[in-house]
Amino acid sequence: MLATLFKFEGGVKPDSHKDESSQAPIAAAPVPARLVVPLRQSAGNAPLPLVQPGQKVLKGEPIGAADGSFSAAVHAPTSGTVLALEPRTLPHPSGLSAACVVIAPDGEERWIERAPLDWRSASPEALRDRLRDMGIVGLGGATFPSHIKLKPGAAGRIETLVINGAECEPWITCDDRLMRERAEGIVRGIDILRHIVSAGRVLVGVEDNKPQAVAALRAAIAQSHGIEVVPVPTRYPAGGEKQLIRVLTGIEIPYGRFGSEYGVQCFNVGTAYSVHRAIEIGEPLVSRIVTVSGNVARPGNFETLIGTPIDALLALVAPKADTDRYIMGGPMMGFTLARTDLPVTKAANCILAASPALFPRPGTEMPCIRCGACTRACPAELQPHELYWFARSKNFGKAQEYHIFDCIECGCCAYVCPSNIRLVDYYRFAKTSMRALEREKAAADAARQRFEFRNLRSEREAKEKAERLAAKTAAARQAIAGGEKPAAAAMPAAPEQAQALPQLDEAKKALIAAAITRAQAQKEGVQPKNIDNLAPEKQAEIREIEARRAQVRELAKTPPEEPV
Amino acid sequence: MTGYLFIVIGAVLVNNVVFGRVLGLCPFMGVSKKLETAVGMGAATTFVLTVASGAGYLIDRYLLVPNGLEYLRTLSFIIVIAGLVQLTEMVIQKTSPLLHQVLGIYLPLITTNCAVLGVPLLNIAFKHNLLESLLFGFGSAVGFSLALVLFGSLRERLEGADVPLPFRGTAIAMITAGLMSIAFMGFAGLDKYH
Amino acid sequence: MNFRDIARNGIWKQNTSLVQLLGLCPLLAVSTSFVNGVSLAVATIFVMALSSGTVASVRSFIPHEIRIPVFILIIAALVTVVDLAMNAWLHELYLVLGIFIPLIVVNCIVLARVEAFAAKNTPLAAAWDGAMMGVGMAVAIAVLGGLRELIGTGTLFSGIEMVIPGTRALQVLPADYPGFLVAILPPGAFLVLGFLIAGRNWLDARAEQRARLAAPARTAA
Amino acid sequence: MLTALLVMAGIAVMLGALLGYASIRFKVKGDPLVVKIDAILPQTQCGQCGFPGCKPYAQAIAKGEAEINQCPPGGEEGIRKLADLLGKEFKPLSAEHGVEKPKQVAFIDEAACIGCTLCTQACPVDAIVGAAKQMHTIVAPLCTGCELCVSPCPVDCISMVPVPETVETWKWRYPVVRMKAVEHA
Amino acid sequence: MLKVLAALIPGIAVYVWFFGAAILVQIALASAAALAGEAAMLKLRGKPVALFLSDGSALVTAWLIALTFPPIAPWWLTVTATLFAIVVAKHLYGGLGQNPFNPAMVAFAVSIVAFPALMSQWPAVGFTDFTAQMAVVFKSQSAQDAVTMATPLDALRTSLHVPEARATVAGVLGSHATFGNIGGKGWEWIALAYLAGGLWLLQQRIITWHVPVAFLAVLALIAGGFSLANPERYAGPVFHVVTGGAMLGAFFIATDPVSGATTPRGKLIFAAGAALLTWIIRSFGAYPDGMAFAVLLMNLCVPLIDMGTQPPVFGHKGGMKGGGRQ
Amino acid sequence: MSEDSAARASLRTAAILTVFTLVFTTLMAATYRATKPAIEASAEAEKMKLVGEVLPDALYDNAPLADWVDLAPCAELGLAAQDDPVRLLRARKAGAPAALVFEAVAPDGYGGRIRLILAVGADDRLLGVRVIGHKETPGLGDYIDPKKDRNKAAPWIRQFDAKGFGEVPAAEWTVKKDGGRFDARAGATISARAVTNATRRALQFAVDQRDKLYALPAQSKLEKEGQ
Ligand SMILES: Cc1cc2nc3c(=O)[nH]c(=O)nc-3n(C[C@H](O)[C@H](O)[C@H](O)COP(=O)(O)O)c2cc1C
Ligand SMILES: Cc1cc2nc3c(=O)[nH]c(=O)nc-3n(C[C@H](O)[C@H](O)[C@H](O)COP(=O)(O)O)c2cc1C
Ligand SMILES: Cc1cc2nc3c(=O)[nH]c(=O)nc-3n(C[C@H](O)[C@H](O)[C@H](O)COP(=O)(O)O)c2cc1C
Ligand SMILES: Cc1cc2nc3c(=O)[nH]c(=O)nc-3n(C[C@H](O)[C@H](O)[C@H](O)CO)c2cc1C
Ligand code: SF4
Ligand code: SF4
Ligand code: SF4
Ligand code: SF4
Ligand code: FES
Repeated sequence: MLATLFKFEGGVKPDSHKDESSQAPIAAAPVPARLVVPLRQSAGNAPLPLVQPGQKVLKGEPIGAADGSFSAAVHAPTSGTVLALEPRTLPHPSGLSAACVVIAPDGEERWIERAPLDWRSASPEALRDRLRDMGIVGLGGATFPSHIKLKPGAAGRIETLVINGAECEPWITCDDRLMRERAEGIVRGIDILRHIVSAGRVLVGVEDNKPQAVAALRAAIAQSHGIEVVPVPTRYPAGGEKQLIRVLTGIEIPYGRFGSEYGVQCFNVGTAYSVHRAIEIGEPLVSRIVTVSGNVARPGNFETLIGTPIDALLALVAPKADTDRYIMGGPMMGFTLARTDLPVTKAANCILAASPALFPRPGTEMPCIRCGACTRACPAELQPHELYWFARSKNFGKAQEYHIFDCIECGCCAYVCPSNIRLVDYYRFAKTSMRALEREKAAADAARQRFEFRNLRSEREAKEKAERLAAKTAAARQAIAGGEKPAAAAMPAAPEQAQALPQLDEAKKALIAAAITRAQAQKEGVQPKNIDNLAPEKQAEIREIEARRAQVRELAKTPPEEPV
Repeated sequence: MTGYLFIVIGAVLVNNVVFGRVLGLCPFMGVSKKLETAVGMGAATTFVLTVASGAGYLIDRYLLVPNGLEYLRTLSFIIVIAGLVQLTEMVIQKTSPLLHQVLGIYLPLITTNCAVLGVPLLNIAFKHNLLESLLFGFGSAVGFSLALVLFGSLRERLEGADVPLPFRGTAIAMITAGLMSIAFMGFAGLDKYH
Repeated sequence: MNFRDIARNGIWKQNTSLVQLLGLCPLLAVSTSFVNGVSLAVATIFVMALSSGTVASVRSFIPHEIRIPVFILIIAALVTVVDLAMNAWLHELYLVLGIFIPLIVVNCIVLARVEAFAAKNTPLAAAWDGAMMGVGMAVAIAVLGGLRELIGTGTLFSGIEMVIPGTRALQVLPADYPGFLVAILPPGAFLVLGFLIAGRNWLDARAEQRARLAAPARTAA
Repeated sequence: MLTALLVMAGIAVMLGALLGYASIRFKVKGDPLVVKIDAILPQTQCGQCGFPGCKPYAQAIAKGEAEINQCPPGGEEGIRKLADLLGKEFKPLSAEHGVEKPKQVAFIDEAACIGCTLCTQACPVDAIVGAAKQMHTIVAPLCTGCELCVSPCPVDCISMVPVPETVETWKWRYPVVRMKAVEHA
Repeated sequence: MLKVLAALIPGIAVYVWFFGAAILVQIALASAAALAGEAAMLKLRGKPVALFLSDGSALVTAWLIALTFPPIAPWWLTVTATLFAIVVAKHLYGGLGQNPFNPAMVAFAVSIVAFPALMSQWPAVGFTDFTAQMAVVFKSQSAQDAVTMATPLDALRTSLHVPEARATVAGVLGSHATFGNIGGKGWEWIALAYLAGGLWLLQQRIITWHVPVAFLAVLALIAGGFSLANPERYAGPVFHVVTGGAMLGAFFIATDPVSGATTPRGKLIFAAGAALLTWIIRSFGAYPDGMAFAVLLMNLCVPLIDMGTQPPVFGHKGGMKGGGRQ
Repeated sequence: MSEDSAARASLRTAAILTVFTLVFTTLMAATYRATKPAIEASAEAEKMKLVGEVLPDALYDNAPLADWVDLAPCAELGLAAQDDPVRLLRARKAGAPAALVFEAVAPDGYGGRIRLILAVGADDRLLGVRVIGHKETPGLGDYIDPKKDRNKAAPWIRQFDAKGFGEVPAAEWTVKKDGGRFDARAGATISARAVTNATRRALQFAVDQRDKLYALPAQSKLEKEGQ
């Protein structure tokens, strides 16, 4: 029974601070006055909205439908009225907003009809579709739509399922409490997942600092065969998917490859639990357990409806007076929230109140002295200082050569850096910039292709037209020879015009003229909208642009393009 | 035998063309911003410089000296070098378009690399025979390539450094070259008989 | 481009030694002393002015594909003339400057200027441009040579007797100045030139900043 | 003297013949430089550089007929890359060719569109769909923001709108290191 | 950095015991020059002066300069060299962490090239009188044979230099009554004290084993091989390891994280290369101790070494590590 | 393009290039002609200046540059077999032997070979020695060259002036450090030792071969003994 464990390189051991919030049982957070449910809550395509403002919705009613297969549905967390469908600020480091459904709860918590599915007789496809429509996404942090991860990969079959109960980040205990209190649901969820991929064995990895969770899980699987609960050494980031798979199976999955290609797949315990709810009870994912801890009087875990304002959660735990900021996620990977009136999402596993004493701001950033501490700590076995050097100088090509995309942004390097460098921020900057550059490059390449294609086409068309014309002239010559005198052939000097003009005939000209007058009339109303209230510089700029457009118009005319 | 070895060691390390003889500096400064280009330039120069050394020797020995035309050395050498460069370019283009793509833009620059003229002239000054000329030319070219590649790799790294503004770019590159030159002085004495 | 612009271009804006970084070998190798440096620079000025002028006069007869060989031919011939002349009349200096006289041929500035300017301008302008580019180099090499000599040995104008018989070098620093040998060796050449380039950058940046500060004031006035 | 002339003439004849022959025999066909330059240009095909598209501009740069700072959509970044490739000095965007603007896409006011197809003909990348006499629409992901469709429209129903930043396209800002107050003014 | 300074103290103590207190004055001179140069550059560059001065890196550079220079070097030489190290070799590259060359070794190399005589002027054994030493340091009284002598390395090289002299290693080292028979009287003990400090640094995880072990092992191996083949011409491994800058270099100089290689394999290559070059320069070159040049030459190669020795990244190791449980 | 027109184009460019070449070669050749006498005079003056360094003008009245014999390379002059022959000049006053002027090499300098020129009077005493080429460390070993010697009043190399084996026996003709009579700068004995020993060997050579050397016809070659 005792499994041989593998090791992953690097990692750190910060103070765990789990006891603060792991004592109290999971409590239900009350339904707030307003729920703001972002439409996009998973990786992949944003769901398509299904509701209109004013519409009444039931709890669990879909409000966004999955857009294609790489997407997951979103549901109303409670019953009530849709107030708006509008962009709202998201709990995201960018502080940007995106489409959200705002719901005024009616307090009745009326469910839609919940239909359990007999999963033992259902096909894997049906189950995967069901998970997609139930909005099941990874609750371990990446919110990756789970149904996609359940597709067999290149390896043909997913042999091993790894269930991630490691919860390696300090302070967070939502998975711990879930495992202690709802182990049975988790195990049933595991059974379903296992059925879908027909996995041979299941390894549940739990860090060895959570003995109660291990005991509870072991008790719950007493009957199930082939599920093994494996305590793994407590070392951040043992809960990282790749690290956990490495520790439990010895398999290393490189960046850009999926576990399924190696016959192994990893799910968070919370995900497993929500799979159980979705299939066996018919409940879509409308709530999650959130740890609220840190500098607060009553830390704990709360079953929270998606869309609940963070403020409402904070009200339950009474933050202390010296709290200076709030962190979403753990202290290692989380980010500081700009505001606290933002909604809880499926990704939100933890809210931490930070005080200077508990979470001291990192010291002054000093230059990197290439001491190598970060290299020793990096679980991805990268050379963080080199990545930093290149990211800092925006030498992205080099950063990529040093595998910046293999970085899992775990923060170990920054944690150990004696120079207090916020290394991960540089990596995120570099990665997002590179992605943007890649997008631009791809767009430019596509544009070049389309442009070249278009040039080819117009060349071909011009040639064809010339041929047609030649044929016609020849015919006309013959006709002349025959004594007739067609009108078109009379002007060989400008044959194309002669051909083209009559085609752009009177009817169309009239139409255009009419449209122009109509548009002119419209513009009276439209134009002021643009130019009204503009600063003089802005107007100057517009004039300038107009002037340039005129120039460009001239240029655009140069290629011998003919209106057809 | 050791004499030939010392010629090569001397040309590569002790009196490195760039750091010791101070030749070939324009390409050294100009095409060392990236490691990749440095390698390309090094390879191209090695070929041309070696052949130019041999050709210079032959011209001097069999055309100029017998006719008392030493004053035409500069002119005949440079013309031959220019032709050689052109020829190299054509040959490479013909035999390996890929290599040509990589080296293409550097080849013409070689004509104005004064090491390519300087080394054959030094060969004459040092009274080298044909083999010695070839070795000296090859060694100098290897020394040039070595300097160029090391410098290129350093400059790539320097790009990330927070160099004070007036020193950004060529000034710090010069200073780096100076320090490299000091480091190369460590090889002093290695080309002597013991 | 008028003659003043050409001069400013050659001496400051496009200074071959400090900005374009061309013709570095003679600049660094021969600047061990003020006199050596300036002597070579004078020879270079001569070659540049004449070769630019010549190329500009005959360029219409030169087919494109042998343009470079012909330019080189012209330059090489002029260099040989200088070489022979120095050998005859400034023999000592000739021995000191060594292979750097023939190397004026490949001095990239000469060819670069011939290609970039002389091939497109009138003979007079071309000659002036060549001369001014040479003067730019002369200024740089004079400063460089002066500094290296001063730091390296504490003297100035050593070797002047080779050019102007009867004169003597100037002992600027105290006679017991130990002499910072590195300055005269190749590393010193690189280092001092690095500082000169930085100094030029700094002056330019300062001038630009001043201009920026002054510009609004002028428009206001 | 005579030998001098003979020797040099010999060298010259050989070399001249060789080079003359080579210049024809090995005429360079495609210029790899143009491809490299074109790869850097943003392919907006807007003509602001003064050339009918990016490729012609690339050719002009390769021939040394155009400066590297004439492409506003490419911006400073593009100029820097060109300078790098060609070993030239960086210079700021030439003002006469325009200013760097945030990326934008065209938007057709569909109510006003009369379906004249003039914009479809102007669009260099076929980013406008719609048949004659029917309403036209911009396929936003394909639109390069070149503005060429704006002026041909007889009813001025096309406007340019900036592409908004979304959570997906958002970039982390460059980390700003705070060190104690900078000590000199 | 403070730990690095602390680790140097045993070596300094033994140094004072054998060669007198002049070295303390040199350390003070170098430290003052380094701090002044650092402060001036920081101020010019608009960086927080106090913050950066307190990191101690300038002091490490200064101490290493003082320890590698002759203790009776004239004061102006120590000061100028230190300023050169801090200003040119460090701050022109952006200061701490960004210099490609080891600043202390730049100072050494520049000085020995510029002032070979002054840099090979070591106090003769027994010349430990402090006032007399100070007279040489400050009055720039040119040191005479009475007060100076060649270091063992210098003596060895000079004597072996002349083929006609038919000198042998044993002859040179043994004939000088003033040399111990290992690394030269006193030198061995200083080297051992550096070794102790270095081991402490290792234990403190400030440095890793790669550089010192590779450096000393390669140096000993080459020296051993050659001295076996020709003991008259080549000195033995023990001599090479405990003499000159070898021990200081192995633990304190080649380990400089900033200018050295950073990958484990890279560190091995870096140190092995430095050892090889040190031996070559000592045995055949013009300068008495090759350590400084060897380190600088390897500094040149660091970008290439680091590039070539990138360790494989998680998951990119070619085949699956472990490959699953049995 | 056809092979034919390619050939024609080649001819054309070749012709143009040839014309240019001829024109400029003529220019060079003319300059060469014009400068040749001056260059030869300069070279001669240069050599005479060197000779003048070690041999006072008053001591001779012939043209030593024309009165030469070539010596095969020999160890006494520090030369190896593959070296070029040494040209030895003979100064005569009123036809009588006055001095021998020749080059020698000290092979064991600190930086390699040190080239010397020596003048040995008819009385077997050194008239002067000068270093004409060396690679000694500047600032350290280069005091052997009087131009670099800081002691301008009595440069180190002048201590050989007017010395012969009569004044300093051959056994003591070395540096003090080696038990000889000649000074050397502390810290740079190697250079001094090399030069001193080389002068001893060269002087010995001149003394031994004196009569034969003066007797040989001008512009002839002295073969190595035993050959
Ligand atoms: C674009 C993309 C496509 C993916 N496709 C698959 C897939 O086909 N199969 C799969 O098992 N996982 C797939 N994944 C999931 C990842 O391998 C990984 O499990 C997920 O990102 C969770 O990562 P985490 O460790 O950061 O939470 C995909 C991820 C991305 C970003
Ligand atoms: C550094 C790091 C630490 C992580 N720690 C945990 C963890 O402790 N528990 C967890 O369930 N997921 C953790 N994750 C997320 C997992 O990589 C992975 O996304 C998740 O286990 C996949 O399951 P899911 O798709 O069900 O979320 C971590 C990810 C990273 C990058
Ligand atoms: C870099 C360097 C260069 C040296 N150059 C010379 C030199 O050119 N000539 C010389 O005689 N000694 C030179 N020496 C000194 C010798 O190595 C040796 O110490 C000295 O000649 C012997 O000392 P002594 O002259 O006091 O006996 C140099 C030493 C060093 C370190
Ligand atoms: C283990 C260790 C070794 C060091 N060795 C040197 C050294 O050899 N030379 C030096 O100038 N600084 C040394 N330093 C200090 C520091 O790294 C150096 O000043 C930087 O090169 C300045 O950027 C060392 C620091 C440490 C931690
Ligand atoms: S831990 Fe920090 S200081 Fe050390 S190498 Fe990494 S980034 Fe640099
Ligand atoms: S954040 Fe990236 S680089 Fe840093 S330790 Fe984690 S994986 Fe390595
Ligand atoms: S200005 Fe427009 S057409 Fe010209 S290169 Fe730039 S994007 Fe292309
Ligand atoms: S739709 Fe308009 S702006 Fe967009 S690419 Fe086409 S022509 Fe340009
Ligand atoms: S002058 Fe340009 S390479 Fe030498």
